[in-house]
Amino acid sequence: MLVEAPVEDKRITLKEAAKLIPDGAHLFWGGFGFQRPPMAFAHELVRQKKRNLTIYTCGSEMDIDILAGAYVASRFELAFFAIEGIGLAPNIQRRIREGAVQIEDYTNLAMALRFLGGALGVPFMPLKSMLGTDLLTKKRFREKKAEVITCPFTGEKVVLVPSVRPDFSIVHVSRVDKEGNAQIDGIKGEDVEGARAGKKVIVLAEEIVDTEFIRSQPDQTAIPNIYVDYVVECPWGAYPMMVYNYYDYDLEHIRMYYQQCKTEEGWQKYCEEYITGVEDHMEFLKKIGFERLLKLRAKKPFPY
Amino acid sequence: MLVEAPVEDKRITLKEAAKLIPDGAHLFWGGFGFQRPPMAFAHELVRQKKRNLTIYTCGSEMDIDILAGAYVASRFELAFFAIEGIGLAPNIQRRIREGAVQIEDYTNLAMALRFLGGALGVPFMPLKSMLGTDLLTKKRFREKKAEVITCPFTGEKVVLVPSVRPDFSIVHVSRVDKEGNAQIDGIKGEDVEGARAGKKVIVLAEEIVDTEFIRSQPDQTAIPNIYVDYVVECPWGAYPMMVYNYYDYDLEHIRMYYQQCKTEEGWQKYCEEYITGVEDHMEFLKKIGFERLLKLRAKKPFPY
Amino acid sequence: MEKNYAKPGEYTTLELMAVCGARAIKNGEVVFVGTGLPMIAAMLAKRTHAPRARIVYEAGFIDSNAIDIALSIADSRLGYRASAAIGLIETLGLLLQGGRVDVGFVGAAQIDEYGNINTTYIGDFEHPTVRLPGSGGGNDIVSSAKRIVIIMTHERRKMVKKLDYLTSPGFLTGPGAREKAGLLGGGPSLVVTNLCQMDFDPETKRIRLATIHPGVTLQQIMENTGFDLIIPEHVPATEPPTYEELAILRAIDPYGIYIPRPAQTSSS
Amino acid sequence: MEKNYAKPGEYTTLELMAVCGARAIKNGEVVFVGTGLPMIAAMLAKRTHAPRARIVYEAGFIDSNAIDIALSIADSRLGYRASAAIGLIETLGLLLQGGRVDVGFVGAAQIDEYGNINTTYIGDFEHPTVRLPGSGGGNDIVSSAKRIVIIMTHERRKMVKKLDYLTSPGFLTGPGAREKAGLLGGGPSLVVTNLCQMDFDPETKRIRLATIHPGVTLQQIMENTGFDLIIPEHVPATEPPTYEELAILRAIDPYGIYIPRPAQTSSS
Repeated sequence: MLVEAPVEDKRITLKEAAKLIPDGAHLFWGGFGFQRPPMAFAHELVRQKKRNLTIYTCGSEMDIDILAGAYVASRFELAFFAIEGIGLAPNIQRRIREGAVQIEDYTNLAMALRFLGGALGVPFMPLKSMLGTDLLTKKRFREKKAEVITCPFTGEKVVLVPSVRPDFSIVHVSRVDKEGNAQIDGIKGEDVEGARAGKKVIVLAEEIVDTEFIRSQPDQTAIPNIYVDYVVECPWGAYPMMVYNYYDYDLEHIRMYYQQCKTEEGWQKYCEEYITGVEDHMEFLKKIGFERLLKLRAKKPFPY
Repeated sequence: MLVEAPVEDKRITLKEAAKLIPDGAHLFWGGFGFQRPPMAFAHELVRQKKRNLTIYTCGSEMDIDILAGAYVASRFELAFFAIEGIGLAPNIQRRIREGAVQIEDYTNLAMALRFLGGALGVPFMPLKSMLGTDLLTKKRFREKKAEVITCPFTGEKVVLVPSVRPDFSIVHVSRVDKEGNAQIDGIKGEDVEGARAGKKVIVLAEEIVDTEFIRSQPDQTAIPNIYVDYVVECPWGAYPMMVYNYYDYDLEHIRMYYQQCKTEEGWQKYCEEYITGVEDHMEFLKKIGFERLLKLRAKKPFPY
Repeated sequence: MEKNYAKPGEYTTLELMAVCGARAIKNGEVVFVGTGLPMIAAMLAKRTHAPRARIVYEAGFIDSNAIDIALSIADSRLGYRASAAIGLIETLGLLLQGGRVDVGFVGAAQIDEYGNINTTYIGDFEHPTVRLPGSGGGNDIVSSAKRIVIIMTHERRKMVKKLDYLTSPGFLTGPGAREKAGLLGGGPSLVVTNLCQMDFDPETKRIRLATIHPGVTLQQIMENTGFDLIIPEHVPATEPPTYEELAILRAIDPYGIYIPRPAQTSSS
Repeated sequence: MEKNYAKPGEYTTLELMAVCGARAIKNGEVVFVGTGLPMIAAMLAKRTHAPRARIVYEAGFIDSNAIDIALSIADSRLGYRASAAIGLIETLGLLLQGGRVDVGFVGAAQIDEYGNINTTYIGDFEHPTVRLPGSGGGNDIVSSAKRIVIIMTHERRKMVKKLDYLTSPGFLTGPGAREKAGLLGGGPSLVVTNLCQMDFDPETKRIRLATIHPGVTLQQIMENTGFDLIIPEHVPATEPPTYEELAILRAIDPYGIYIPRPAQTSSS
């Protein structure tokens, strides 16, 4: 007598997913450092010529440098950006000097808690960082950046940071079923909180798996379907960065990007060659080359 | 040249663990409902005649009813107690009438956030429950139970609940290595937060596993060794309640307990027979009987 | 397709209450339930008109597809084919307070005419007669779910003018009071008892009779209600269970853990 | 056992700095590091005098036992034989702000005489010359770890009287200022540069010269310091690396990713 629920299919293409983002939208941007950045999604936003986005993230790298370089994002609330271990993010530097990009600075913990607060439905979260520093007092575009209150229980000073509920959360995960139940291998960075903060949530994944696989081990689910609106299958979607248990970063490509983007002309050339000059993510991967990608695959038992 | 770190051995016996708890201590009490309560630890506290403990938990059942019945705990800050699906907790009822037990009432979310706040090192956490109700205003023994503030960002009302940093956290988990890295199968209840809230943390586990097993899958660790002070191997330590993937509850025993404890005499008889009258946890298990325990083992693919 | 309703005597009151609860769930909704009748109601809904309803249990089970009856909301049975098994902050904080729960089911030892709920004390706070289990997640659910279904026994001492203790917020003192208090959720929308179903008057936020169970009289309801119940001019009878609903219901709880079988409860 | 120190020319300044960093870690301590020199220092400490040190990387790797050099703090390499791989709130919130981190390593683009740190802007806030990476977890680490080791290059434009932007709190304006601000951690305890090691005067909380690296003159240090450095009467020379430390160090970073090999850097 049991009527089995038809599984809801939330799959769309990368192109369709990027089309959902209107100019001026506010986005939680997933991944942390070199780990699982939504690189393919950044490329597609550039291809579709999105403008004036506000990006919320803890620490991001080449992915948001591309968004700044292509004038897709004009505002960032974040804690850190660079091409870690290599140098400063070249495009963001240039766009800041031009006045095309503004940064509101927080700490990594403050940003992660702002996402948790948004996800929890409370308007702020307390923390003990930022006290006594310019992070508390110097503001770019937010009317209220942080407030210091006296704890009604202990009398100590506590910083309140405003919660974030962006229009969209964009996260790249290990695997997901078509209903949107996502697993994330290795570190989660701030993606667990960030994926729950957005009003709409787009999950990109290295692979789509059967829902019975997910449901046979429910304690492995990092993002349950209830939070998720759209699912995009996107293998090698973080390339040239890394995905735990899937593939390593392509250091040669990252270094080439860094060197080339030191000049505006170099960046334009990179963008034309690897982003706007290719039809879609699959064409980008083909351009990189199958053989090169295969060499980057994680070698068990190492997750890289 | 690599000098391998000698693995720190935090193992002690259940008896030694209970001896660490002084009379009057404040304890986070793990497990939720019928899932993974530190039942064996409750028994040992009774055997060692501990007195005047304050227990912090979300919702607990037969385990804390035993602590109240034996006059081990005199104060509780919690959200719920009962023998779920069966009836009211018989001993706590009686001890409240006697004046031997006092309860400070919160909600499940409030208690879980109080543990998170304690673990995070902030003196309070914000929430949107308790507003407009007697939970906010009626107090038993706390000087300050909760405070309503106006959010400096949105102007809305927010409840602040005081964080908890108890002297000890007591949690019963699936498995742990001797350094204290613990895995928890299935739901975590409030144990992830509670295990990080205590000044000292005692982890009881169904089994001790090799540290290399833990380290081969670091994303499965629910409680890393840094938080943990003592480890106790304690198979069937939640009996007659349940442990996900390990064993089901013994409904017959729970019902017997409930019926018998409706009277003080019945409770004294139960306590003498199953707790104070047996030497230790192993003798208790032998009294229950190997055959009976084996029948309760989880039957794959079911976690019960 | 015409519905094939069971006749009086072919179902128990508890079965009718479970069916009423199930019908309050729409397909695709996120439903927050506890053990007991609400669990049975949600399982019934998923097996009839709302296969895509996603059942959340506060212990941490999300989108549960349990096939066995659980005694505890933390019962491992609820993990069967769930989307996720996490913890309390996930369910009560991120899902519920985060605004993603459509309907929450709760019980009550007492309610008043604004749907405020007591599950903590009977008697005076300083010297109570009975200490009840407390809020648990009840206050959290009633504070933040978009709407609330209350399932309880209809007795005069339970439907009271003034609560002994206000555990979970209905409409508090009336229109606008929830908003003023800062509450996020929509408040109570339905009360299912053994005598009738009641909803809330949109103007006054007071409890209003909605449907009367087959075989029950208005007189009976009024005698068992301690506050002034709003009684509209026309009150329809509660739609009885269909044979299909009954068959599924009895398959869900074959041993009668929460709903004793008709044969076992001939007095009902 | 007598220590077998390397002679000048047998090691580079970066190697000496890594060794100084490693020696600042005690066995059993919880150490919060980022990529670069601090990572190498922590790995060296674990392989020499502090095998039970537990290294935490803010991305979520806890008690890491990496055998390969990572480029990013989120690098999968850091997950090798870790106790746990979780996330930012775990490391920066529960471990660090929760009071469980003994020593945190950070870099700095500028520091002032109270050990306050700038990693955000060079130049005026309204019209900066260079935009640096920002706080990342730096402010969190410096706010809440029990003590802080700063590793940086010793240049006059970096050791300044007044910071262009105060990103992470040293002793702020002096004794008592951290406590007054509400900060939890112990503040900076050691500054390791390419010229010397500096600590903080317990009375005034100002930076004080502690040891001078072999071959460096006091004159050189003063010329490269933009604030008034406290100089005690007797300043010992920095203990050079031992041959054992150097061998392990070079095995940790065999390709010279963070510490170019002596042969490659004959000018240093």
